[in-house]
Amino acid sequence: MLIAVLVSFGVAAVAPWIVRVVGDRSGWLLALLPAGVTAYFLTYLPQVAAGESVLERTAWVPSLGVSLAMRMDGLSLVFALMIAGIGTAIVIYAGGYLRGDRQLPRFYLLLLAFMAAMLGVVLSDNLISLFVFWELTSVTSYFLVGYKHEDETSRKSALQALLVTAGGGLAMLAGFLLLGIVGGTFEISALLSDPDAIRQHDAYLAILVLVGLGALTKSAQWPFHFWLPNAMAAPTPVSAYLHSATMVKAGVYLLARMSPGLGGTPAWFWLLTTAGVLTMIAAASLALLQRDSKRLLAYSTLIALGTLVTLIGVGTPGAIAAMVVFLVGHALYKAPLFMVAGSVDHEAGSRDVTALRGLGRAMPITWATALVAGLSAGGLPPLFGFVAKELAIEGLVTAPWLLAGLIASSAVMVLVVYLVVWKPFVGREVTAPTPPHEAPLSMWIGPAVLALIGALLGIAPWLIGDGLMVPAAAAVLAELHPFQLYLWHGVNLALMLSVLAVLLGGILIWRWRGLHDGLRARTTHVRFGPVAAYDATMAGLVRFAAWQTRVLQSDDLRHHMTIILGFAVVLTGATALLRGDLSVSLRHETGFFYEYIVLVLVAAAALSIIRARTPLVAITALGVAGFGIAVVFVFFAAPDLAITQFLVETLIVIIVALALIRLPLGALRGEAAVGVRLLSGAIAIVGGVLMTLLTLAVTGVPFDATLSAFFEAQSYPAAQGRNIVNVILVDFRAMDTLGEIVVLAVAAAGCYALLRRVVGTGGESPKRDERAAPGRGEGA
Amino acid sequence: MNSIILRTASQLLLTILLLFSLFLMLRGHDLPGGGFIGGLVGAAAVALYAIAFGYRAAQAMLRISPRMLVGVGLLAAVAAGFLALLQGQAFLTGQWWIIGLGEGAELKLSSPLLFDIGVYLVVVGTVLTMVFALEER
Amino acid sequence: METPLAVLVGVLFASGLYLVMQRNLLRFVFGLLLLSASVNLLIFTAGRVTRGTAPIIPEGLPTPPGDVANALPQALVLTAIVIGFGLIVFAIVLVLRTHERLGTIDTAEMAERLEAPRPVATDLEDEVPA
Amino acid sequence: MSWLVAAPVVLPLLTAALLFVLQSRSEVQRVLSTTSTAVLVTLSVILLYRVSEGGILVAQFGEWRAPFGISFVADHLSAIMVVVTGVMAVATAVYALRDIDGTREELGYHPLFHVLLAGINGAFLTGDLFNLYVWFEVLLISSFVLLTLGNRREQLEGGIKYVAVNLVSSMIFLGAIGLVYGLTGTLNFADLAVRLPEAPGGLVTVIAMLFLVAFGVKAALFPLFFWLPASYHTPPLAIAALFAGMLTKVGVYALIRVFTLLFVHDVAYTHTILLWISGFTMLIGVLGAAAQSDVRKLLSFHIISQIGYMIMGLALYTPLALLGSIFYIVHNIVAKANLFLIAGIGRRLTGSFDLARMGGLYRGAPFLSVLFLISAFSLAGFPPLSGFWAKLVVVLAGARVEAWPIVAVALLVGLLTLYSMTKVWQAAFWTPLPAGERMQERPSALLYAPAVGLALLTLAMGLWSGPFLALTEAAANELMDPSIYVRAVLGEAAAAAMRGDTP
Repeated sequence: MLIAVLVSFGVAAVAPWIVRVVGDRSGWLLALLPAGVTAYFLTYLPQVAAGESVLERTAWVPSLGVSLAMRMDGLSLVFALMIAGIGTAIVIYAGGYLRGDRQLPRFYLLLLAFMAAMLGVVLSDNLISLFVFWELTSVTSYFLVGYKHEDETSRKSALQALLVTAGGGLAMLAGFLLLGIVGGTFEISALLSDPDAIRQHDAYLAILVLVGLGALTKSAQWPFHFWLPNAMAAPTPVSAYLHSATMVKAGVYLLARMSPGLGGTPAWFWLLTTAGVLTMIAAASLALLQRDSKRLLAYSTLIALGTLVTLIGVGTPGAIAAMVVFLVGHALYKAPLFMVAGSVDHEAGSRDVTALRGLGRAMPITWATALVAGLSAGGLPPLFGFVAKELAIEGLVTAPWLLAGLIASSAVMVLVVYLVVWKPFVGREVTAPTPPHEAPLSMWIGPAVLALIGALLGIAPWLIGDGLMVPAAAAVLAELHPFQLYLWHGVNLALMLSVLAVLLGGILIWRWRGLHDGLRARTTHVRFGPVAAYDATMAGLVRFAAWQTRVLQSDDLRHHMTIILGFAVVLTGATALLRGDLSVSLRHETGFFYEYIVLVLVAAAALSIIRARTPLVAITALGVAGFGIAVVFVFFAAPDLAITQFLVETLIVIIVALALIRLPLGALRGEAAVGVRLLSGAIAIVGGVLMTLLTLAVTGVPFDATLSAFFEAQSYPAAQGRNIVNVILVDFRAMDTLGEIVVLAVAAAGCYALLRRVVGTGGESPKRDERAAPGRGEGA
Repeated sequence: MNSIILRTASQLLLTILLLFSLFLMLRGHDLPGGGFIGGLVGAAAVALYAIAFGYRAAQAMLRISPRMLVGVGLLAAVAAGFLALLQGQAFLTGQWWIIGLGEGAELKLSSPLLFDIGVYLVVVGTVLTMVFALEER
Repeated sequence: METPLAVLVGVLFASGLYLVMQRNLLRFVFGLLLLSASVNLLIFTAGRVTRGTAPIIPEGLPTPPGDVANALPQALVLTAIVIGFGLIVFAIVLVLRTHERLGTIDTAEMAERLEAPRPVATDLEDEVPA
Repeated sequence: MSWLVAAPVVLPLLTAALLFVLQSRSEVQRVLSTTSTAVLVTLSVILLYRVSEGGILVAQFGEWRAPFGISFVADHLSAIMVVVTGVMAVATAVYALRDIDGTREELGYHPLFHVLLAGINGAFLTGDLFNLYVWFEVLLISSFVLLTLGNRREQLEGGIKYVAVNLVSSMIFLGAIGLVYGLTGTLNFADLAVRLPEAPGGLVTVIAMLFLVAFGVKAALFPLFFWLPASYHTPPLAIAALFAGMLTKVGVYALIRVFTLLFVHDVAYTHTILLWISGFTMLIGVLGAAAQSDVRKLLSFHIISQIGYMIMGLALYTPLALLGSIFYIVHNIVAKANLFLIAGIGRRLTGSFDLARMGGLYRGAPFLSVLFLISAFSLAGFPPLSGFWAKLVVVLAGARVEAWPIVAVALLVGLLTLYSMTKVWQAAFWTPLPAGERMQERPSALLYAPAVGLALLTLAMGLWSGPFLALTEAAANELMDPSIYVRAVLGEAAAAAMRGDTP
């Protein structure tokens, strides 16, 4: 199974070259990949029908418990066949739809990569590798939605889809990690084999919510539904494939997959059914506002997704059976409907259902396809959609309020079908922005075949019943519950409710125009709800980011320095109070009078630099302090140090003086406000006191002189030197000295580079940036 | 500073100070001094010359650019470390060649000495580079 | 003698800290010099101080005859002084150069000067468009 | 094998010395400089191989045994960091062949570059606290000069901030070293690891905070990071990329070193502080990025944000967390530096770094787009790229010890990172160029080559993360048991004493 995924990725990677070589007909050639993959997965059918599941293990990152294990059971097979099968139709269709498009090579790369990733999602038996493929579908979706990237709406929609699904994905990852920790493994089959360990764990609710967030965002459940209609900015093949048949069902897949482990609890029931029903209702209401055929279909997809999630939430054998059948039914009619809408857009120039009329004559095959798929979508016999809906109604009879939601949204479904497959096609007079004509073969063959399969399965649902649907439901339920699929159930409650839905749909069709215009007029100024929340979050994020950057990122070095030193002082001081025992015992010191004089002199010099108003005073004070320290070194038997300090101090005074000649007089002016000075002063004083206390505390501890004793003992015998300090510098610790002279060398190079009178041309030739004010200021 | 006295004095001082700086460096292993202190004094000698005659004259007198001195000094110091590698010892291990000069006098050549010479050259080069660069403006 | 030295370390450190938090870059440089002096003195003090003999072995003896000053902190401080010298001279030259190119050494004004279309320049050749 | 441990420092130093001498000969400089980086990376890889085969390697300079002389210690962490430095050296050296102009070469770009490498590697390898200070200063001064090389006004303005903040932090660092020395009488890391536990614990904790501040500034932690976004966007991209990749990581490395080897006596306090800091660092960094419109500044803020993840790994202080931290460092260096290199190419094509003025790169430079995507999505933590594993491990480590708030922050910041990366993508790649602008000349292959190499490395670390994780795991295990380090440097007796074994 992994091989199918990898081969698909491989073909995706070379697809751009294939397209360049083969040209316009490359769609047909590339369709061999999904077709072949479909055939490959069909070979698993006998085993799966026999109730077996096939496990394949491949190591990836064993140290983290991550493998590329793949498992094939009924649920995976249904999804894999849908992904590859519909993929075949889509790849062919896209060849016609995007004929001659400059970006077609990239498009195929992304589309096939998406297919591979999606296969990975439904086959993975490891939570982490599932997540990897999951995120890959989000990324490929991002690029596909943003296909018309030069258009701002496309870019925004792509970003929205990515952020919503990736945000949910991250929550899901947290849930997965938790699940892995609770269950001790990331292998899904192992986790699901012991569901009670998960369900009875304290973290169960957290896991459910986190994993649920991932699934619900991906499957566009309320309140995260809004990204899906906006994703219709993508080219139609993408909408048909990712945003109706496959990717949006990844969330459904995940919930179904996890249902044996996470399902069966009240929390599960309430979370899923609430989300599902709210999605159905919200989508049904919002669909009334639409007249764009793709957006209409998008909202009807939302209704279907809501139905699926609700059914999983209910979780009874009947509901699950309905779920798997509805899943297939929906894929078989929704993908053709999208493609038909795309063909109409392509050949007649519009997706506005009110702007089109009488296309049926010019596009007979397209219309026929639309009708077959549409009747299935409307839940009318003898099509597979009817079978699916009957089952769904039966599955929900135990929960009347869920059933009510389903019936209401089914009615809207009927309206959508009318608007998409009937209204634009009927009539003698042709109304269309461009003269319509039939779509080319590549664009009708795929939808037509899918619609026909839907019709065939409607008449003979048993074809896939025992072989595929029952094992799929068994995978979700974790036990076998055989059921039979019939087109005709006899006159029962389900049928009557079904008729009711169609009647309600008829009323909606009859009153549509008034309802539509009225609702539109009333909702144009709505400023709340999930979309507004998303927009507000994004705007707020940017505003907050700008605000905090402005506050924290002043351009003034002094502010930086104050914050940094303030933090340092507070951190160290607080630690000293909380943890430290800076018990400083004052020791009896035997100092000489002249030593104290020098020390006081140095301190006074340092303090006078603060007070200095002219550079000359400051330099003088600096010199005094420096030479004073040299004298201190003399007092305490450090001749080398004293000489060095003396020489360096002299040089620094000279260099400062040389520099000062070039700085304006009164260069020390520019005092800050009193408050600022007080703050700096406080930080400085606390810092100084801390340093004194630390030095005292440290010197209060008995000194370990092992190192120095070694140097004294070895300096002459082993290193031939009598000046121990020098021996340390050039032998014992010569590496320090080597670094030290490197610092000097670079400092010299730096001064040279700074002072040379050359122009830094930059490696770049003059470009736009330089003509305006360079660099800064563009930031905030 | 065009005084002849200063010029003469600084020429004399230059020689004396340079010699003194070398002396400081060489004796550093046994008495206060060493490459750094010696280098500073040496640099001071040339800097004094530069103040008296201008930095161009000082540069001409040096014949080698101070930046080159820095490079050579660095090379010397690194090379001193490499000497030990030739003997199969760790980098920077001291190597000694003591040449007897008769009558108890001996000449101690060593890698630490070479290292210290490197330090000396880098210090002279560094200080002069800085001073010349500042003077140039 | 560690106690008074520790106090001096603190005074130098505090003065240095105060100065590096100033708008004037020249004051900043002075602050840096004081901080450097402070930590050098700190290392020196941390190695304990003695008034005894310098760490030099007299002629004819293999090791120092008695207690000598701790040589290691002296070597460390020497290295630190030299490194500090290099860094601070570079900083001074950088301040000088910044003054030439931006016309100010006031940290609060530097960013504005950058945005000014024409810098206050002392050497015109710098103003060839980069 | 001691020469091998010293080689990553000595080779660039020797190269730098030669380059100083050969300053006037530009062609020779270029050849020597590039060749040297190639040798450097080779030697580094051999070093890592030796370490992974035979354990920690130690060099005692001057043959003075520890703790009396200076030791260089190559454990897994050090060796990994040295290899990454080598890789970055080659990448930026090749890029620089087209990116660095003649003037900057004449001002000493090549020797400075190698001094910087020596400083970085010295900091990674040294086993001595004071020597660490020395290498820190070596890398700082060379970075100062490289940053301001060319004297453009924004370079000087940014340079002042960078220099000022880093110099002050160096002073704090040096003071802290003095205190540690006064307390223990030693400077050798291994020796300190043995002796510090005997010192008064409270005092040690206070000193540890000084190290936290000093290294925190270099690592650009919150709230010490201001110098970074103020300066990193000013130098040429070859320099900025090396800075962005390596310099802050030296600070992170130092934090990891001291907070696993030296200051582990009061983990409940010290590492909790680190955890808080890591959370704020992640958050503030990424929010800063969201507010930027200059690509280089945006990327600079990201550096800060991602440092947060590395520190989070350290703060959690479990083997898995440290593994994550180290893997994160390696991944981040490669991906982040590459983004800088790619931004440089993008600038050559579009003539700007400003997102509002860039555009059309997806159409005009598809290959560059792929390179960008690999690095950007890796940074955003998208699977299966290297950043995903890095983030996964850190987050998993947090989840294992039930540190939920930081896990939540880490995941949220991941989303915000994605947002700001797509911001660049949407503006520079998807949006068409502003009207009237045309794509500029085709950049040289020498600019593309390093970007391709680093992108491939990012891919490899994602798809074959196993071996990389194994190496970092070995590093993490060493860090969690300081006695391994002590045994390698001081011998079995000291290690046994440290573990409290009675001989």
